[in-house]
Amino acid sequence: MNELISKDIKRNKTRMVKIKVEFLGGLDVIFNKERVHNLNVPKEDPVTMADLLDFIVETMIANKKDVEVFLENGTVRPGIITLINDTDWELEGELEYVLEDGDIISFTSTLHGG
Amino acid sequence: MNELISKDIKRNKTRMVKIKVEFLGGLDVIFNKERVHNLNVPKEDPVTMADLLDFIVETMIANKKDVEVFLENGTVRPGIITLINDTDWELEGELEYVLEDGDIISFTSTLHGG
Amino acid sequence: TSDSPHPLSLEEYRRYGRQMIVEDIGGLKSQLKLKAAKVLVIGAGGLGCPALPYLTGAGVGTIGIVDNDVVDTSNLHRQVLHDSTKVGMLKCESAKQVLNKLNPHVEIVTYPVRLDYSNAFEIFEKYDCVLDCTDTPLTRYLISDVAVNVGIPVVSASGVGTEGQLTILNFQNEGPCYRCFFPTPPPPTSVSSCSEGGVIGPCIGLVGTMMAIETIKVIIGSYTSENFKPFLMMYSGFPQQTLRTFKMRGRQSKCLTCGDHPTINKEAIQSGSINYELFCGSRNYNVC
Amino acid sequence: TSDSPHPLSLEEYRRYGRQMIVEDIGGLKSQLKLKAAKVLVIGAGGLGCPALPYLTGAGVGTIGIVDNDVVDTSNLHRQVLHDSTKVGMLKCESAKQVLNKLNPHVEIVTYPVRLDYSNAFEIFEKYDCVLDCTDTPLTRYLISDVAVNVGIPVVSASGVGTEGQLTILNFQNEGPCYRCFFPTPPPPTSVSSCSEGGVIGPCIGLVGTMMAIETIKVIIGSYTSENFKPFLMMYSGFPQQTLRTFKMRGRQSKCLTCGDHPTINKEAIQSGSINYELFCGSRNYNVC
Ligand SMILES: [Zn+2]
Ligand SMILES: [Zn+2]
Repeated sequence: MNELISKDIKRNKTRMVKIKVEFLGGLDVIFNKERVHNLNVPKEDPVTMADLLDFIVETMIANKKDVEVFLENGTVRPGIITLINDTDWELEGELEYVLEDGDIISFTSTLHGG
Repeated sequence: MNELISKDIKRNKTRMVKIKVEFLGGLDVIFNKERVHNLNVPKEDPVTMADLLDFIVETMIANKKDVEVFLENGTVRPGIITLINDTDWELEGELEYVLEDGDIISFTSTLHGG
Repeated sequence: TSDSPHPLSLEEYRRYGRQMIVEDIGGLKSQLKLKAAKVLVIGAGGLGCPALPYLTGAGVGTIGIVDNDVVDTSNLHRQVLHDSTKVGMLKCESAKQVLNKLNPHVEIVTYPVRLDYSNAFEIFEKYDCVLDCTDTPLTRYLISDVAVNVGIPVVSASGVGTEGQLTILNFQNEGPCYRCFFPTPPPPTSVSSCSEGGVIGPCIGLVGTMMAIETIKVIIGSYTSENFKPFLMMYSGFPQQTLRTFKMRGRQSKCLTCGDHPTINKEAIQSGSINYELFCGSRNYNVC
Repeated sequence: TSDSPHPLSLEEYRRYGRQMIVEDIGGLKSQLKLKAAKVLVIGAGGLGCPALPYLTGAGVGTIGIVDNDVVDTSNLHRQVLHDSTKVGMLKCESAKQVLNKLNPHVEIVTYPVRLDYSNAFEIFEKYDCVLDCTDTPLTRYLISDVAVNVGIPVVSASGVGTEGQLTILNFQNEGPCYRCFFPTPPPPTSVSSCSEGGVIGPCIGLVGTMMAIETIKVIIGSYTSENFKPFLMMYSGFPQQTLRTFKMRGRQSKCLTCGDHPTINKEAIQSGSINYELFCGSRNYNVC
């Protein structure tokens, strides 16, 4: 588990949305091999999935070359399944979905072996 | 799913504790083959697991001959595993555990086939 | 034969009795559905090796096996239907030998070919249900596309390392297909981590066993148009064994294969105009 | 042999390579632990049939099989390691024939006996880990009692219908035993529903496959004294496949076998003074 709290958030006691993010199916390789991360995402306006993707890229991917493993054309790259509380994000509004405290967001690579 | 609301509870608007009870491993045979029951248990004092066992016997087991499949010597009969929120009730105080709203209580027969 | 007074032989009653009495199976009626079923298993590898004997044991009437690969020593830790004496033999023939002995009531048909756009329809059209036990995105798109066009469901699974995934595609020609989930294939480079990942035998084996269970449900009608909801199951073997079920999108109206205006139809596939090799970018996919 | 420069033959490297590169396995060190391990599988039925080939394929050095039963047609829908040509043959011998061909590097030892208080110690003392793949409470108590006294862990599972359970007992002589969970046996009548319940082949097969995975974890040290927490896993195959993990009680100080003042010790068991038949009330338990 990995607690990420942006410093100025702590200082200003700004509101945050507390969520859990999981990287499954091997995606954890670009996140220090940590599969589960508890996040406090800065909240000024409603925080959307689009904001979360920005936050992940800016604060959690150490090697910028790895960003293309996660994103393509401004959204989650093909072959990664995105789930909001165990439900396909396509059913929840995709990039426009507004995060709530306690949400579990999962990203999983599609597996191909057999 | 099976909603059980005692009539006088509804009338008096008495407090209730709302829980989910599951009968697994074949135990559902004595509960109309319903595995999952949403219960509203009348709450005057703290409601304990002991109270829940009484409530189940009084209101949910249609055939009184079946009580011995579920209870023995005033507690859950040997061979049935009792779980409070997916945890062995031995770790939670057994009969003295005080139920809270949202608790999931599971009873499962031990299986023996192989 | 289901109208005859003794639709099963005494030997068959003995053989299937212990499964027919399970309430979720549903007795003779379901056993006869299994007997009448024709199931195509594509790939006799890590997933196919457990799926095949359980389907054969359960009494599926006809089982086709598509695999042009031969048994190799490096397969045997996970492909336990084969054995060391079969190294070099076609996997589909090796499997057939074992399955014929397990249950002589089941007809096993082998296809020692590499599935491609030119042979897929001819094979699929003989079957009611297909199991995708293959290991490349290219084949997964092809199998799904052909199954949609033939009008049969796909029990599709995959696994790498200690993890696995399973879904049912094109259920009753209403459920989503592989392209509904993945309209765009992953970039070839993204699959590379898998090629070095290896696989633990019983982990991929567990997922193949799950496929047999889902296939039985499809055949006997446990899933219906009313109760079927698109899903993806995700199994993980380490550190603790877990199984999660994700609720997935339904059929996509824009889907090129199963949507409102499909362009990936039988003619387009068979003419070779759907270039799966080009579409998926590379043959480096063949990773597990 | 682990000190020698080439502790595995080239053939073994080829055979186990795809599993050794999985990060959760841990490479050569773990492969050598598997090779050195002696695992006893009690019961070559619905659970043993998938557990055995995956342990054999993974390269467990020595595998003992205890089973005095013979193959019957009614077993074959779920006991898919056997086949129709083996009907009437001892299950342990039938299994050995298949496993020897699967992986000649593994020594398979058969015990065509009914496990009881008089023979259990002699057999158990040769092994590091035991899999309880049996089908009666009586045997489950005996296996757990003997394993505690010999000081080895038990990977214990069971299944009926479409459901199954799995746990690890006496882990590192610190974890709970079967009697910690069940100090009192169930009344014989309560098991009756199971005897009519039957079983679906791949459902019990999935649980047996899970046993192989847990056994590999125990052998290679994935579980440690620090991270092991007593658990019971519960699998259900219908209507949806689900797997839940329950957190269980630890070792009970009052346990007659593993507690502070144990009375069920080697001498008591071997003298026959622990009457398992009487204790469990009836032989009607032999249900699946
Ligand atoms: Zn589609
Ligand atoms: Zn104990």
